[in-house]
Amino acid sequence: MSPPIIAGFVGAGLVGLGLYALIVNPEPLKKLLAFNLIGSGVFLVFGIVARRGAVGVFPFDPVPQAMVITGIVVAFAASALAVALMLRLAEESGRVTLDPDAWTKPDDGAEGP
Amino acid sequence: MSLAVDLFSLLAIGAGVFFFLAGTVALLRFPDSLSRLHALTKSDNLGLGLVVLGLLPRAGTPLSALKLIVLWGLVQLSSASVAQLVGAALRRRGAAE
Amino acid sequence: MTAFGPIFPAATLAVPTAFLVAVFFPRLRDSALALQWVAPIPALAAAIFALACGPFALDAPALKLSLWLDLPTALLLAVSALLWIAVGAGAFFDRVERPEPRAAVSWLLTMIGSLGVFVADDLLSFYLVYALVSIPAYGMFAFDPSPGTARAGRVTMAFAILGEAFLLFAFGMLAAGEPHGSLRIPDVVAALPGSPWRDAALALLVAGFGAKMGLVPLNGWTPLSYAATRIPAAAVLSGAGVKAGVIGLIRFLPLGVPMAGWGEALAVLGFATAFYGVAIGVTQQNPKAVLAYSSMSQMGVIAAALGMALAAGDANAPALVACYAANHVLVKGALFLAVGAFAARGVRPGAWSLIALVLALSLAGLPLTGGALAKAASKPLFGYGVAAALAAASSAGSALLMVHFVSRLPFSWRFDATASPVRLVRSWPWFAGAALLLPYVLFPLVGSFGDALSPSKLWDALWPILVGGLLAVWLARVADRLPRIPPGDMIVFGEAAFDRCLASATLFDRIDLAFRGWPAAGLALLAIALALAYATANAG
Amino acid sequence: MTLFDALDLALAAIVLGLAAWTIAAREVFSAVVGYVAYGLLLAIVWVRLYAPDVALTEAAIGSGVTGVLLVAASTRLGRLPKAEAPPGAALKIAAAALSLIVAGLLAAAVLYLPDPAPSLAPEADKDLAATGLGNAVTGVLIAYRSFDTMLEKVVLVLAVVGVWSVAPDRFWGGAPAPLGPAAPEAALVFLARILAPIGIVIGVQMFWVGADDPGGAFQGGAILAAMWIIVMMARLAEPPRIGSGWLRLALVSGPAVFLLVGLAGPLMAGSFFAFPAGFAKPLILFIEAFMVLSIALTLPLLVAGPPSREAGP
Amino acid sequence: MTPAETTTSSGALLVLAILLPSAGILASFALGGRNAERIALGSAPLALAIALSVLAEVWRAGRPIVYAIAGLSPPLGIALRADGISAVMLVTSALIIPAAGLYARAGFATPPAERESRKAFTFWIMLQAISAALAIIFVSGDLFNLYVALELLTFAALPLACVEGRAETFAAALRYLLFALFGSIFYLLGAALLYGAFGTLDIALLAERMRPLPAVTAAAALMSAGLLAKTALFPLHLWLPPAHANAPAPASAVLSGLVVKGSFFLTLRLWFYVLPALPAVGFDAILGALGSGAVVFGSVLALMQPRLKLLIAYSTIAQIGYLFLIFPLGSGLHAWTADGWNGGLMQVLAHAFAKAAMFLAAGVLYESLGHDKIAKFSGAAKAMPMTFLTLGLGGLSLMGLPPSGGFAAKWLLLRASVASGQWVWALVLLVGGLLAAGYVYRILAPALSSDPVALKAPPRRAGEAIALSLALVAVVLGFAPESFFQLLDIGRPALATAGLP
Repeated sequence: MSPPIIAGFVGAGLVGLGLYALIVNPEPLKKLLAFNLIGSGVFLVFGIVARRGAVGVFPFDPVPQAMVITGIVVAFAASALAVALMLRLAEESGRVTLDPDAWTKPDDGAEGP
Repeated sequence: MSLAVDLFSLLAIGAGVFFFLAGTVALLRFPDSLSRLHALTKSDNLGLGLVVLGLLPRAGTPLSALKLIVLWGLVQLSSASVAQLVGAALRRRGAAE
Repeated sequence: MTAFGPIFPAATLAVPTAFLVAVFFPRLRDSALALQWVAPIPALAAAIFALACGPFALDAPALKLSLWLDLPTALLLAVSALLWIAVGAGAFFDRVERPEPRAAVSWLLTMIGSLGVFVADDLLSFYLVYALVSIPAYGMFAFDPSPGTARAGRVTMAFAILGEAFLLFAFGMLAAGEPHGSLRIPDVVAALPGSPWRDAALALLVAGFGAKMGLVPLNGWTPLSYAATRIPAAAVLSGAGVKAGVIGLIRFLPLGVPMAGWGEALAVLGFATAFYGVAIGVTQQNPKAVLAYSSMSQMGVIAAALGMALAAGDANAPALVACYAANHVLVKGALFLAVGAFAARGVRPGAWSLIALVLALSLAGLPLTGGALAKAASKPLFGYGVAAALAAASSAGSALLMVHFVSRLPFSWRFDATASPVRLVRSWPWFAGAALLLPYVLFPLVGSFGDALSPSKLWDALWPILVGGLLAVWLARVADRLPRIPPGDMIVFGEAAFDRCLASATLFDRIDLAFRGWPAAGLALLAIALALAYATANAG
Repeated sequence: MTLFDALDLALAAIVLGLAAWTIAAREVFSAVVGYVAYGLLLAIVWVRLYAPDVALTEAAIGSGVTGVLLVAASTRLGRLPKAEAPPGAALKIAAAALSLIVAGLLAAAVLYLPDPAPSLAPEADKDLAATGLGNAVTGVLIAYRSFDTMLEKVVLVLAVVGVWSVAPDRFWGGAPAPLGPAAPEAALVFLARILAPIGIVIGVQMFWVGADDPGGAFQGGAILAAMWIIVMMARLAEPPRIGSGWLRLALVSGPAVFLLVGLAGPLMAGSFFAFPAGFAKPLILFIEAFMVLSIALTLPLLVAGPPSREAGP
Repeated sequence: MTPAETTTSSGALLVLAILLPSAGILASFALGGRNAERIALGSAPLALAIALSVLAEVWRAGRPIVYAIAGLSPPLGIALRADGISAVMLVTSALIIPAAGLYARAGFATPPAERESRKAFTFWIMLQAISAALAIIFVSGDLFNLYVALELLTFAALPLACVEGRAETFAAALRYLLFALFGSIFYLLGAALLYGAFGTLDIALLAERMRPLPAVTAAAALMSAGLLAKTALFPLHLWLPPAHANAPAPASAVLSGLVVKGSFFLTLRLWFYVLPALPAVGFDAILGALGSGAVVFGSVLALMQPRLKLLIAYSTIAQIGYLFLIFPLGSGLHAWTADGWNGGLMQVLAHAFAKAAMFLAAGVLYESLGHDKIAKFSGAAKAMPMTFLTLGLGGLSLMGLPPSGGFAAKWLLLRASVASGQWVWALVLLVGGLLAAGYVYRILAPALSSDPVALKAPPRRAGEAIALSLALVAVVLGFAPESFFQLLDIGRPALATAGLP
């Protein structure tokens, strides 16, 4: 079992775990954690691809690794945005929820154009 | 000569690993957080120190040897202060209860 | 065809459009409204030109527009244009009684459509103008809502949109059936008999145009609509507007290729409508509703005639049918004006009743009236068998219905939306006269007087009237024992069914609530991914 | 099965176990702590995959800075009442089943990737000489796929605007809330005082060697960012006012310089984002220097969140 | 497209199309204050000029124009490619975004008292960000580059959705963000697998090297699913109605008219440009079925919405459904494929303009009435005829009645479905039209009455005019000449999916 194969299973496992949590876990912050788990699983797939791309003297294919670095930064930015939203939502409404009717209000039309 | 060095490294690293193991066991077995903290900080610092010590002769260049020592120092610093922080946190919680 | 020929059909659409644009400019608005009766004049000119110098065409690929005028279309265009001019002049010239600009907009849009259907020669232009003659008419209900008009508008729009949908589907099949990708109506219709979608296309065409003509069971909207609209609107809609369906059948049925099955089916449908209209019509109190049912019945006769022609593969039916329909345009227009006139005059109409009776019976083919000529023109289509008998019976039926109508006229004032502009009230006898005489000008184009005015023919035309008259007398006896059928008869059930559909929509609301929940949506996402994976995995 | 295989398997098991624990943990806070530990172990996995650059980034950003962000969030959100009940058993089973199938599909897809695997390593190395760089990853980031990197910097700027944009109107232009309590632990202050200078040196060095060895603008910037975060947590420094012109300028300097050099490409080297032969390396280091600055400022600001104090005079 | 292909003449335009708005973002951020608005509006004409010249160049060349960034052609480098649809979409967004911007000047100007305001700063930067992201999505030829663009688009759309800063907008934005992340991570995973299989993410190269592999299967499925989630295709629409209905009118116009089209555009690229060589069976039926579901479902729900903006949002869900009929009707090598393709793209354009117009009109309506409850519209049309004319014309296109782009689209799709004997899609088109007529009627019918109505404020003439002009574009699209469809066909891969016999 070479590291890439093991990592392949780890990546797949992380994606699976993350998906399950993302779907069933009602707390937004935990959904965000799940998203980060899936993300690292996806990055592992890139890593495997990079490692498999080892030819001759080159131990890895640099292109996928570069993509992962870009991806990690983007994922962090997304997490920061989500956290900011959750905290503000908590301030405004006292509860952070994705409950479908959280946004539907009595249609008094009392909302910005 | 080299045999002696190898032997030394082996002993040092072995001892270090032992201390790490001890610390981990303590982490798992000890009843409350403070005692866990107590065991962990001691044994891990010692363990890491021994491992570094064992690696020093194997470091190719003086620079990398220096790096190892700096590394050890940094870990000392962080683990010491983190232990402080955790302890303080525990005390606060204790006060809260 | 002469060089400046194409100008006319182009102007047919361009001039009313120009008026429409003018209405949007406050400075031009007043004069545009006052003069809007001028808008249909180019159409009239175009029609006369076509009748005089033979058919001609116009292609404007840039606008994806191609126009065509021949004898049948020109006949109908001419009389429709006349009706629009006359009623428009009466309704708009006087600034006191003039409808508000928005009503004028829908009036002009409907006019463009109503005139356009007679000249449009490719599927897309036809669909456009057909939509214009159906949809904007809503404005004639919308601007003064009482419960009645609101309902009438809703129902009318529902049928209009339904008809549009049928036609769009049918046109799609026609276009697909034409091998060379042409969209000209003659080409697609020529390809229809051989097309794989022949039957479906024919069914949808009949349904689509039938909805406009009010063939059963798509008839429910007509009485509501005419009872609710103002007199001028009712006159043009029932006179000219309905003919969009007629011209549709004339142009899209593959006449000339015998199609026994479809022809007879259409004929049966037509006669059924003809008699159904009479049967329900005689139970109606509102003269406008009576006229609506008579329109229905007349359209039924036309459908039957076209059905017989389709069965026989009779290629020169269009002209004859057009002549019959042209008469209906004029008479029906004049009759609606009569309702307005009587409503204004009150219960003591005096001599007007006689004019009204003659005019009304002209629909039934009273000898020496224009109607008699129209009947004579349609006669050959029915041949001599059962169809001929049924045609005669339908004449008797319309005679009956028309007598009932005239008997209801003095009570017009009791009903909503029967007020009419002063000019139209004053001048309606002239319209009546024109309606009675104009067919004498048009008839020579399709038949010969000598034949039509022979004593035998006169008798053929007369006896159904007498029968109808006798029936009317009997009807007057049993009048109070007749059932009171609500205007629009079956539509009541239609509306009930519709409401039930609306109620079932809450089911969708529940589904939406489920999928607005996160878990369901997440599962759906995974399920879709797996389904797509399955699809891509088992490669062909 | 060699020792390394055993270690790899053990590592894999621990990583998956920690992930599962993160999901199962009832308290959000403990879940987050689990996630941070998970991130550090993941960095080791990356080393095993011969991806030191990624390992550094994962440790610094994926685990470190993200960890701070999530810990802060969990302490504030943990107190809230549970908003929704978890879905029913049937739904859970369905979710588990589908997730399992997807994971299986993914594993199969990875296992059956074609052999020999396609690779751009040779091409990348061939052109690397022209840039004068030694680290191929840096080469890809700054030279071959520089367009991606520049856009990704723009994404970071947008993220900053996005985070700021949720602030109440009255705080616009003001500073985010402090990262630590009014009276921070002495130990933390001590740590910050000692660690920050060393960390800064390490960060700069990592960026500098990044041209040839593992490291680079991202990793260096991330470490500098971490240092600033620690300093702010120890209240040795406060988050800056978002209205400050200098801050704005510094935040965009990375992408802006990158974009300008890219625009100048046609003049210098005949194509957008191309570097003139021979002059490439200094130009790349020039760009990276500003990127380090931007990253070192952006990440802490994203952690600090929207302004929550009135903008002073 | 050959792998050897490198920069064609005037390919540089493509880079400029992306860098102009990107530079605008950075400049607006650095200079701040009122400059954001000035830069956003000032650069708009330039962006339009670039888009138009791209269009002209593609038309002149008759083949896609290409630019290999840094002179490195794929696989190592990134290539930008503009074909017919890229050019047309570029122009579309270069028209709609400035329209929304001009409309927004009233609501999103920096208050005179302040140096810089949150709403203005956010709005004007994000508006430029959307045009940058869309520009990349329309011209980029590299799947990872497109991933960055997708995230750019999400990060730009999100603050627009909650710029009002009320609790429900935050909740809506949070749903939007989390679901969008769900989608983009799937897309990224697919990209990883494709790279692992073929060693490149360049669309043209992938199309050449494409062959059935487990990795490709997984990649196709995951990427499509992710993109569908971002397109809010039923039943993945949970985020759209709250986000679009609670955003301010100009934002809703851009979100509903353009942003959802971005991920749809990538779905097109994926199936028609990357995977066509893949012998897949039934994927088109699946997408078509989902689209049909969206049409029926979205329309019925639109019929039931009490508020105008919610109605329009649900109608967006329905109209998105039509787009996906392009997969069963526009794929394959048949006489009718061209009709299906042109119809689908015409629907993209018609809906973009019609929907943007309707949201802007709804905004004017809200400002003047102080609410957007449909039940209380009676008589409003008399007070603000231009606004209701806009709603009417937009509705015309949604219903698919002539003359309108909506009709042209419907007509082409209908022809394709009849000619291909796939009746069910034709049925969907007709039912969708009827239902659309229903909800448009719901908006207009009460408003047309002559009842008196009290306006809080007279309608903003400028806003009305902008909305109306967009609606008119949607109508004029109905007269698109043959050459327009030839333009759409430039660069359409001749090799079509083997999805159909």
